[in-house]
Amino acid sequence: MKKLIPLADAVALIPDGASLLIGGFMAVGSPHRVIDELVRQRKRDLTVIGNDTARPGQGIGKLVVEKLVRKVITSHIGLNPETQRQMITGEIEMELVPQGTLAERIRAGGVGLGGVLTPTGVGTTVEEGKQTVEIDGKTFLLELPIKADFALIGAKQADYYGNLTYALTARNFNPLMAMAATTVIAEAEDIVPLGCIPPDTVVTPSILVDHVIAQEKRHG
Amino acid sequence: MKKLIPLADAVALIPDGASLLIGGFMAVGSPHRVIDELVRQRKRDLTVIGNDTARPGQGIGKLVVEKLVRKVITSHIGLNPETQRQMITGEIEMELVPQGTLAERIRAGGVGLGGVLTPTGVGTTVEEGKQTVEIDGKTFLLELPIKADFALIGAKQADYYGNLTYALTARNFNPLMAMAATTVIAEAEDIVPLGCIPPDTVVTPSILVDHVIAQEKRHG
Amino acid sequence: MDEKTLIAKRVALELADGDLVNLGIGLPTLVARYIPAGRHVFFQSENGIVGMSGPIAGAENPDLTDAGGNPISALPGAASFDSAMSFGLIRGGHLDITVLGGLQVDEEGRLANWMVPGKMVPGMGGAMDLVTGAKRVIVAMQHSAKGESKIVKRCTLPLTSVRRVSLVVTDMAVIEPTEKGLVLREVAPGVSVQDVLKATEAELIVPANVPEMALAA
Amino acid sequence: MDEKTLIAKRVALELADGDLVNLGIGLPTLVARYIPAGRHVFFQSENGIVGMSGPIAGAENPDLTDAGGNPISALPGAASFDSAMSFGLIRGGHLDITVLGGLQVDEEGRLANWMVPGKMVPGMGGAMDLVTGAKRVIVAMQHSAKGESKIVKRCTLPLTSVRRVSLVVTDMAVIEPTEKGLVLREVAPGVSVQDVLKATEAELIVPANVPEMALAA
Repeated sequence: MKKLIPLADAVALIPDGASLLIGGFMAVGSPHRVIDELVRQRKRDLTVIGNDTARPGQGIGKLVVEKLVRKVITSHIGLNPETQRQMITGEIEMELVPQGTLAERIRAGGVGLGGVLTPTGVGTTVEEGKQTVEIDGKTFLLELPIKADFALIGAKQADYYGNLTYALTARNFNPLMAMAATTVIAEAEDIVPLGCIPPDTVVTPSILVDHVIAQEKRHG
Repeated sequence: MKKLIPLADAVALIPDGASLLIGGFMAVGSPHRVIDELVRQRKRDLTVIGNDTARPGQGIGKLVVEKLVRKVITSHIGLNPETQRQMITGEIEMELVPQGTLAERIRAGGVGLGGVLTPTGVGTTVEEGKQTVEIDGKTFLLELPIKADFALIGAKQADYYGNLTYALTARNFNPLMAMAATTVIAEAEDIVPLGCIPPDTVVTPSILVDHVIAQEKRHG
Repeated sequence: MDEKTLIAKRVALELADGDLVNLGIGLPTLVARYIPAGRHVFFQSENGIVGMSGPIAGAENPDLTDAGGNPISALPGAASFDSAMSFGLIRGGHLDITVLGGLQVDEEGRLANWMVPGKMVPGMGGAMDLVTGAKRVIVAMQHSAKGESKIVKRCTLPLTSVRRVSLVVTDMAVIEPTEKGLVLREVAPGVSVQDVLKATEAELIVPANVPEMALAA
Repeated sequence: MDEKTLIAKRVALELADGDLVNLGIGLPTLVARYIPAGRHVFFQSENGIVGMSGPIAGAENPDLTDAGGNPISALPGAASFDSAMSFGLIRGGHLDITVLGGLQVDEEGRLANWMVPGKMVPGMGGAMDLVTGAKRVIVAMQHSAKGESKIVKRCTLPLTSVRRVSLVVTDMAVIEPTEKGLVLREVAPGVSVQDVLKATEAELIVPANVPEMALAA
């Protein structure tokens, strides 16, 4: 059970300027308590990698509104006008990545591949500045792996070792991100004894997870 | 339930000379009934892609012993002396692939990537004849995707649509192969009603599976 | 019938029994309502599920939404998965049809639908993967916006993909991009071929017979 | 104590609490028996499980085997997964230690262990990925075979990887490949430095103090 860590202590591990892979898709499956604590501890100059920046008061959107974010690597900011505003004013540096490419780049970082060869983006502005590779008469973009200092994971269940499960569409980028960071911090709705999650049901094996956020008292 | 098909009819779909992705690892998780039926129908000149060729009387090893195999793409044949013998005499053409590379090549075929950039095999005989790519000062081999005419899948459970689950180490290459073939035939220990496999527990979504082998009567 | 309903009812006819289909946010979502009886279509939401269905009031689940973050439900036989698998289905050629909105389609059949430089930069989300990977790409959009044709000679907005889309369904017409150019396949009820030509910037190839759109019930 | 047990007991000391470890088939498998008390080590089997343990008679399950196809068991907290994930753990740098058998290790610390041309072509299985990807690579092997040193100047057999392995543990010595060459770190009980040098084809760097191997209980 050594992995259980109080929320504040976990977030204290994250320095200003850190790069963060943050799970979630429009805030569904995001680690909400960790995000709130990032705001409370006012971590600054963050690089945030996530599918989207949700809405202004929601998930990753909270970090944007609080101006804690220096750079975003994401596929979609259409529902967060504040992110768009900060991008246009230059407060936030923005790298827009096709969603499937973002998923594969994070996966490649996590599984030790040198890059991703994808047909997506060929002939569009996404191709600019990138190497292309001809294979079997077809053109593919070489997209580079993504890794980060921390992965902040939102899970449904964790067991005492840190094995994780996810629920429905809250799974999204979480299992990929849990492979691609130096330090992995997971927040789970429930923490259950060893053996409660059968081996076949585990999605993220415990050996990938460094810290599980301890529950606050919530009985009664 | 349109996907349920009698064993003999499913195997009759496979022509001589077909390329087959066959799930399993030392015959654990292989589609045993389908393999037996391939032998019974004497399908010839097969190209078999699988982790290994098991032992002579076992799993893929049965196809080898019956001399139905023209070419094998695999990572390990050390426990099947008959495969080694046929390789040495030239009866079987052999492509040996590192196991992790084999998994990624099949996955790349299934998910539409142009290739795999792996550090595995650099500077060894595996590199021969392959393109290398320098990324960030490191060298990677460009390994090509693998697809096949058929994937023959061994599953634990299938539901009426063809959603699949696997058990423990019998999962291995099966879910990867189910993405990488023109036609996917799955054999399951049990077939259960829709809804018996919760969405989070499904490993291979039904839309990847073309045919599920019908059960034989086995009550009483 | 309003224009969006018309478009949705026409697109619905393209969806065959057993198809795996991804509907973009907005207009394309309407298509699900008009699937002809007896056809079972599997709907994917790219945030990680196959087998999604419309929301059920009172049964909303914070862990179950569409790609826009709105509540959905799921049918028996649904499967959920991570984003790499979701786009593996899309990029790997397992998705039969994607229905997407559009800003422009040009004479080469290329779609622009993800940004207006200097104005709107939502990001491409899953659109580039969908247009690149789906077996068939159907664009569902208004024929014109603010009096200007969205079917243009050459896209002035950044492309979503260089891949030629399969079909364009608007409130005025059904147009099929081909190697030879844009072919006018059908016209909407009450719309003439002349009306379509007048409202279209791009050159259209007009076959001898251009029937009226069939529509789902 | 036989030679294999000796090697296994020495290697066992390298495994730290919380480590993820992959043991090759054969000699390396013995290591699991000698993990010092109080250390919890997670064992991976590359066919798709973390948390494997030895077989339990009467509880064998045809769906639960090691990479050699032999029955194993699993501990509470085990996780199973597909081959892409399994090798993602290995190649991605998540595996702390791999313990592998060897045919040759040379002065550059390179391992050959997957084939003998013209004689034995088992295939590399997972060995190339393991040696390329693990944080630490420990080779556990006999010092000599048929009177010939397996610690050689330059591998004559095909390499498993160009990566320098971390440690070589034999029945005679513990040798650490470094940038400067092979350093003799420890000798087995009853074996002298001279004995090791005589039995070794490769040049060894011999520090002033070469202690006797410590061994797990």
